[in-house]
Amino acid sequence: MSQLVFDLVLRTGDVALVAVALSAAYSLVRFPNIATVYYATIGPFLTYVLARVGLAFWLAAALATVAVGVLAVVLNATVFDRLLRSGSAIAMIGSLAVGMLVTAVLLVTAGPDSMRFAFALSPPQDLLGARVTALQLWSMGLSSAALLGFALILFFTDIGRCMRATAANADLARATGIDAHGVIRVITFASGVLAALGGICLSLKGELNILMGPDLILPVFAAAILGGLGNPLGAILGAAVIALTEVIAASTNFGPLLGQAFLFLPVNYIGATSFAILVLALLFRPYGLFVNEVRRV
Amino acid sequence: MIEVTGLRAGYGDGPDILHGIDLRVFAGEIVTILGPNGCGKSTLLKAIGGFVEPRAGRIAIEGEDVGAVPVHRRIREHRIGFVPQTDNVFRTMSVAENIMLGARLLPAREQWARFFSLMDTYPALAGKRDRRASALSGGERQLLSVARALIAGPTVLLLDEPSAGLSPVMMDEVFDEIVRIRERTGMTILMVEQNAVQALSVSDRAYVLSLGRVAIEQPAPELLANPTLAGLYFGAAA
Amino acid sequence: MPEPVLSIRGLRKAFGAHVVLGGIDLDIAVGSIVGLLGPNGSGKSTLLDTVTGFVPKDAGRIELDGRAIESLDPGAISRRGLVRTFQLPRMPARMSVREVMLAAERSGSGLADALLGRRAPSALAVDGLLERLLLTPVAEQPASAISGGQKKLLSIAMALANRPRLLCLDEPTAGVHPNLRQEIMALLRDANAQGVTLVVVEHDMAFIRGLCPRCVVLDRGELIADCAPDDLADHPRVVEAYLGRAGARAARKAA
Amino acid sequence: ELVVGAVIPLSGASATQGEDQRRGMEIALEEINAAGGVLGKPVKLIVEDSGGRVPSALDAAKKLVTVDSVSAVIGEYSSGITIPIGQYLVQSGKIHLNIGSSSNRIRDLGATSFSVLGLEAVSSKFAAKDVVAQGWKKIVIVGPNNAYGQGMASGVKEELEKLGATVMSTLLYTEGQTTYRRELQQAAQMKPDAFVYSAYGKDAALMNREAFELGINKTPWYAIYLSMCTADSQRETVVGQYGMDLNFVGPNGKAYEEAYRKKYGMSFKTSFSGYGYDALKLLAAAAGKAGSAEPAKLREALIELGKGYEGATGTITFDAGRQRSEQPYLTLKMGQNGYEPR
Amino acid sequence: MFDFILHVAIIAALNGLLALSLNLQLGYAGLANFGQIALFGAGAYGAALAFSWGFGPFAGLLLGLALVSLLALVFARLGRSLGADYWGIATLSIAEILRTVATNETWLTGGAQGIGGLPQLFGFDLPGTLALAAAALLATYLVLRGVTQSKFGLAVRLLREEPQLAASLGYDLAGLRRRVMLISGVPAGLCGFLYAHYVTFVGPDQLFASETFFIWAMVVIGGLANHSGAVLGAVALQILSASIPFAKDALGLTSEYVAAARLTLTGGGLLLFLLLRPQGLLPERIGSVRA
Ligand SMILES: Nc1ncnc2c1ncn2[C@@H]1O[C@H](COP(=O)(O)OP(=O)(O)OP(=O)(O)O)[C@@H](O)[C@H]1O
Ligand SMILES: Nc1ncnc2c1ncn2[C@@H]1O[C@H](COP(=O)(O)OP(=O)(O)OP(=O)(O)O)[C@@H](O)[C@H]1O
Ligand SMILES: [Mg+2]
Ligand SMILES: [Mg+2]
Repeated sequence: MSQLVFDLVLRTGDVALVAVALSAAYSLVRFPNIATVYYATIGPFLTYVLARVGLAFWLAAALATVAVGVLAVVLNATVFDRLLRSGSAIAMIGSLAVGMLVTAVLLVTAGPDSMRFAFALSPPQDLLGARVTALQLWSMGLSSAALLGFALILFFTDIGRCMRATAANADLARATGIDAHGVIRVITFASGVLAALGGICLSLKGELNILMGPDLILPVFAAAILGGLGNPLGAILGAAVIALTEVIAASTNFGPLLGQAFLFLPVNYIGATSFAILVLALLFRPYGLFVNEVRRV
Repeated sequence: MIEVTGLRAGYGDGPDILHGIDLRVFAGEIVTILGPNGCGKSTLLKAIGGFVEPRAGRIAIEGEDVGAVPVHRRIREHRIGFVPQTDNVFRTMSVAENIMLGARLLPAREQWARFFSLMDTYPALAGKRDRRASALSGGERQLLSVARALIAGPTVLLLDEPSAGLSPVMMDEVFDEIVRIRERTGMTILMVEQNAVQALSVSDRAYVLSLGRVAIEQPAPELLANPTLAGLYFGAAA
Repeated sequence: MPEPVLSIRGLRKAFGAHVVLGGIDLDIAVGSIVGLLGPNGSGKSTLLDTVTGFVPKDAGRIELDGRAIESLDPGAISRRGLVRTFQLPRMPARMSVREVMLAAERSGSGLADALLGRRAPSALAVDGLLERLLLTPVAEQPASAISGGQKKLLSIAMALANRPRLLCLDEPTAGVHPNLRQEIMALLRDANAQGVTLVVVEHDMAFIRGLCPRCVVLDRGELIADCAPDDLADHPRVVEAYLGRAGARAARKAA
Repeated sequence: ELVVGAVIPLSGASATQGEDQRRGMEIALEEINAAGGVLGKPVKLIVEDSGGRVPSALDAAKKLVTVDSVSAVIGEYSSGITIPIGQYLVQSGKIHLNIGSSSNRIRDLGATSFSVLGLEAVSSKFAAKDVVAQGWKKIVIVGPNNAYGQGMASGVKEELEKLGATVMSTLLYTEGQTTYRRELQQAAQMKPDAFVYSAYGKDAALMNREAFELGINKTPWYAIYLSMCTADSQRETVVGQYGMDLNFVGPNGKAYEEAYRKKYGMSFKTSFSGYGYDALKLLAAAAGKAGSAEPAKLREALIELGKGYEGATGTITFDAGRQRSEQPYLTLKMGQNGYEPR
Repeated sequence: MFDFILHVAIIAALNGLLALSLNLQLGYAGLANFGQIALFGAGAYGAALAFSWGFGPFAGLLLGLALVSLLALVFARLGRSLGADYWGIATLSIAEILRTVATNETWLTGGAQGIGGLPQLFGFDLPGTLALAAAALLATYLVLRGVTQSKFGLAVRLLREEPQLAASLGYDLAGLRRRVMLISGVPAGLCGFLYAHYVTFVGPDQLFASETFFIWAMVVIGGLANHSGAVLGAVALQILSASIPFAKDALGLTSEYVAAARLTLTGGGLLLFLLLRPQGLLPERIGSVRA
C-alpha cells in the first residue's frame, strides 16, 4: 500500500512541475506554449554540460534553470509576443516550430543517445514499507520545494497578486499601475525555471535525452487541462488524478473477482485509461476539475 | 493639469478616430465630455490614459509630455485613477481584492484603513466583500470599479461613463461623491457621460465631441441653460 | 385581463446562501410593455437569466404560452420566441456588424439552405435597423471594434432582427446617447405595434415613463410594486430603495 | 554508377538506432570507395531522414527513386514504416534492403525486397530454446508496443509454449514514458521464473533502472538483443542479465568492429549498425558481380550472392522469399565488465 | 523528377482535404480539434478493413465515411458541455484511445503492423490519382465555400465567437457543432480513404498525435477561416517538407547533419512564415458575407 502511495507521488512529480509551468505561463500569455516541454529538456542538458565542465551539481542545476528562464523570456519577447498578436493558434504552432529548432540544436550538440547524471546509483531503502532511493527523495524534495515556493509567491506576495490581476484583465491591470509587461516577464521566467527544474528532477530519477520534451507533451497537457488551464496549482492535482488512475489501473488484480489468479488490465491500455479518465472528468467538470470561476452571461 | 493639443489617434492601422483634439483640464476642475455614440469619447480618454497611442499631437499631464510614457508609469507617476467603460473589474478576483489592487501603491499601513473607510461609503459593496467580481450585477461592477479607482486618493480621475447602469439613487450618490471628493481633496476629474443633465450639474466645464472633433467647449452651466444645444446634444427628453 | 404570454410562479434562485430571487410571481400579458425596475443587485438580470434558461433556477414554474419551458436550453427557449439582450453586450471580433445582424435574422440559416444555395429573401430589415440606430457608418467594422454604446445599440437591433414574440431587454439605454434613446423607444413601440410583447429592464425613468404603461419593481428578490410608472413616486419603499429624490421627481414629472 | 538511397530515422523516437545504421553505412561507403568503388566509379549514398513519420519517409523514398534515380533503397527501422516504403519500392521496381525491421510481414513485400537481418521468426526460435535451456518455466514477456514488439512477443510466446514453458503474461509497454514502474510492478506480482524482454535503448535504460530500484532484478532477466537492451543502461542495473545477440565474430565482423571503434571512438551503440554496413557492402558486391546498377540485374546478383555471403553480421543466406534465413546468434551474460559469452 | 512532382502534388491535394476539414472546424467554428488525425484514420481504416474483409474500394469508402461520421458525432457530442480549450484535449484523448485500440486489437486491425497491400485505385497511375485527389479537393472547396458564405456559415462563426449570444438568438449550439463536425468529417475521411489506397498501407504509425499538429500548421500558415488559405497552407507545407531533402543535398551536408538539417529547415521555415505573415498567407475576410 505505501508503495502504491509512494508511486503515486513519484508519478505525480514526473509531470507536475512542467504542467504547472505550462499552466502558469498560459494564465498570462494566453496560449499553450509547447516550447515549455522543450525547456524541460534544455534544463537537464545544460546541467549535464555544466556538471561535466566541473561545476557542482547543485550549482550547475541552479545556473541551468536560470539560463532557461532567461531563454524563455527572450523567446517570449522576440517570437511569441509577436505571434500572439495574431492569435493563440498561431503562437502555439510557432512554439512547436521553436521546439523543432531546439531538437535540431540538441541533436547536433548532444546527439540522440540517453545520458545520465554522474550520481552513483543508491540502493533502495525501506521507508515506511516502500522502496525508495535517495535520488528519488531528492527529486521529490526539490519539486515540492519549487512548487511550494511558487505557490507562496503566487498567493502571498505583491508580485503574485499582480500576476493574478494581470491574468484576469491585463488592460485594467495597467490602468491600476501594474507593469503588465514586467509581470509577464516574471511569470515567463518562472515558467522557464519551473520547467527546467521539472526536467532536471525527472532526469535525476532516470535518463536525459532529446526525446524528453516531445514525450512529455501529452501527459503535461493532460494534467494542465485537467487542473484547469491557467490555474497553475490545479495542474498539480491534475497530474495527481492522472497518476492515480494509472497506478490503480495498472496494479489492480481483477483476477480473484473472476476466479482467476491474475487478470490485469493490459499495460498497453493504461495510457488509454488515463485518457478515458480525462474525457470523463471533463464531461463532468467541463472547465477542468479545479476551476470554480463564476461565469455570468 | 491635463493638456491635449492637436491629438490624432486611431486603432491599429485603421482610420483616425480623433482628428485633432484640443482639450484642457485645470487642476481641481470637473470637466465632462459629451457626444453621440461612437464619436470618440472613450478613445480620447484611452489616449490620455495611454491605451491608445497618439498618431500626432501632444498629451501632457502636470506639464509633462506623456506621449511615450507607458500606461502603468503614467498611472503611478501622476496618480491617475482610471475607470474604463467596459471590462472594468478583475473578474476572477474578489471584491476586496479588486479594491486592494487599487490601493497597492499606498503605504501598507494606510491600505486597510482606506479600505474600511471606503466600505462605509459603499455599503452595497461591503456586503459582498468576498464575492468574485464576475458574480456581481452590472451596477455593482460599476461601483466596484469606481471604488477601486478612488481608494488610492488619485490626483487625476478619468471616468468613462461612471453612471451607466446605476439606479437613480446610486447615480445621485456617485455624483454627490464626486463633488464631495473634489471639495475635500481638490482632485481633477475628467469624465465621459451620457446622462448629460446630471453630469453637467456637477461639472465646471464641458466639451462636446462630434465625429472625432471638438464641436463645443463651454462652461457647464451655460451649456445646460442653452435650450437649442440641449435639444441637439443631450436629448430632447432632457 | 388578456392571456399572459409569460407566466412565472414561485421562481426562486439563490447563489449559495444569498437568495437573489425569493419566489417571484409575475404574468406578462400578450402585447404589453412592462418595465422591470429595481435597485442595483436586486435580481433583475438574474430574473431574465433564469427565465431565458441561461441560469438554472432553484424552484418555480415558468410558462411561455401556457407551456412549461423550464427544461429547455436557451437556444430552444429563444426559438419559441422569447429573446433577450444582455446587460453587458459582448460582440464577435471576427464578424462585421452587418454579418452579426444577418446572423441575428435567423431565417434561412439551416445547413440544408446552405448546401442547396437557398438565400434568405431580403436583408432590408437588417439595413433599415442599422440605419435607424446610426450604425451604418460602422456596418463593415468588426463588431467588437465599435464603441460601448454602439454595441448596446447593435444588440437591440439584433434582437429585433430576430423577430421575437416576447423580447426582454436588459438596460437598453445604458450608455446610449439621449437622442438615440428616443429612436430606440420609437423602434420598440413599432415592434410592439406589430405584436411583440416587451419586458424592459431600465434605470432611465424618462424612458420608462415614455414607453411602459406598467412597471414592476424588484427589491432584494421580491416584487414590491406593480403599477403605472406615474404612481411609483407614491410607493415609499420604491422611493427609498430605488428612485431617490431626483428619480422621484423624474417619475412624477408627468403627473 | 551505383547510387544507393537510405531512409532511416535520424530524428524522432528511434534516432539512436537510426544513427547507428547510418554509421554502418558510412563505414561501408568509405571502404568501398577507398577500394576504387564499383563499376569504375565511387558509389554514391544518399541518406534521408524519415523522422519516424510515414509521410516523411514516403516523401523521401519517392524523391530517391524519382529524382535521384537510385537503384536500391536501404531502410527503414520500424516495421510500420518499412512496410509502406518497401511496398512502394517494389512497385516501382527498385531494390529494397531491409536492415532494421523484423516483422514477419516484411516477407510479403514482393520480388525486389530483401532482408539482411533475420526476421523475428528466426530469433524467436533461438531465444526460446535458450530460455528453456536455463530451466525457466514460467515466463513474463516484455516488449515495446509496436510492430517489432508485438511480433517478437507473439513469436517468442509461440516458441516457448512449443517447448513446454508457460507464458504468464505479455506486457507491451508504450514507448517514451517517464516511468515504467507500473508495468514492472504488475509483472512482478506474477512471480515468474524469468522475464524475457526486448526494449530500445532509452526505454530499456529506464526500465532496467527501475527494476533495479524495485528489486525486481532479483528475478532473472533475459534480453533479446542484449546489446540493444543494455546499450544505454547503467552497468550495475543490468549486471547478471542473460541474453542473446547477433553474432559479429566472423572475420569480417572483427574488422568491422575495429573500424567502428576507430571512427567513432566507442564500441557499437546498438546491434543495428552491422546491417547497414552489410547491406551497402552487399549491394556493391552485387553491382560488381552484375556489372550493372540496374535493379533487375542487381536482384539476380543479390540472389546469387545470397547463397552464402560472409558479412560482418555472419553468413548471409537468403531463403526463397529473399529473407535472411539463418542468423548466427551469441548467448551472452552481462558481467561487471561487459558482455560475457556463456 | 516529374513523378516526384506528381507525388508531391497528390500529397498536397490530400493534405488540402485535411486542412479544409480542420479549417471549417477550427477556423470557422472555433472547434480546436486536436484529434483531427483520428478522422483521417477512420477513413483510412475504413478502406483497410473493407479490403481485409475482401470487399472492394467502394465498400471501403462507404465504411470509411460511416466510421468518420460516427466519430464526428462522438466529437460533437463531447462538445455539448465542454469549453473550447477543453474540448481540444478531449478530442486528442479520443484520438489517442483509438490509436491504442488500432495498435492493440491485432485480430481486427493488424495491430502495429497495420494492413498492407491495398490496391492502387487507378492501377499504378500517378496522374489518375492526382486527378482524383484534385477533383475531391475542388469539390470540397466549392461545397465548403458555399456553406461558409451562407447564413449557416454566419451562425457557425457566431458560435465560434460568442456562443451565448448565438444561443440568445435561438441557435442550437449542439446542433450546429454536430453539423459542422459531420460535414468536416467527410473530406477528412475521404482523405484517409484516398491516402490508404495511394500508399497501399494503413497502420497506427500514421495516427500519431503529432500528425494533427502538422495539419494545424497548414491551416494556421494558410490563414484561419479562409478556404483558399487552408489549401495554400497545405500546399506550402508539403512543398517545404518535400524540398528539404533537396536543400540538404544542395548544402552538401554530410549524412550526420541530415536530421538536424531537416528539423532546422522545417522548424525555421515554419517560424519564418509565421513571423513574416503572422495572420497567415490569406487571412480571414471579415464582412464578406453579404446576404
Ligand atoms: N453567479 C452568481 N453567483 C453569485 N452571486 C450572483 C451571481 N449572479 C448574480 N449574483 C448576485 O445576485 C444579485 C442580483 O444580481 P442581478 O445581476 O440580477 O442584479 P440586477 O438587478 O440586474 O442589478 P443591476 O441593476 O446592477 O444590473 C447581485 O447581488 C449579484 O451579486
Ligand atoms: N477596439 C477598437 N478597435 C477599432 N476601432 C474601434 C475600437 N473601439 C472603438 N473603435 C472605433 O472608434 C469609434 C469611437 O469609439 P469610442 O469608444 O471612442 O466611442 P465613444 O464616443 O466612447 O462612444 P460611446 O458613447 O458609445 O461609448 C467607434 O465608432 C469605432 O469605429
Ligand atoms: Mg465610450
Ligand atoms: Mg442587471
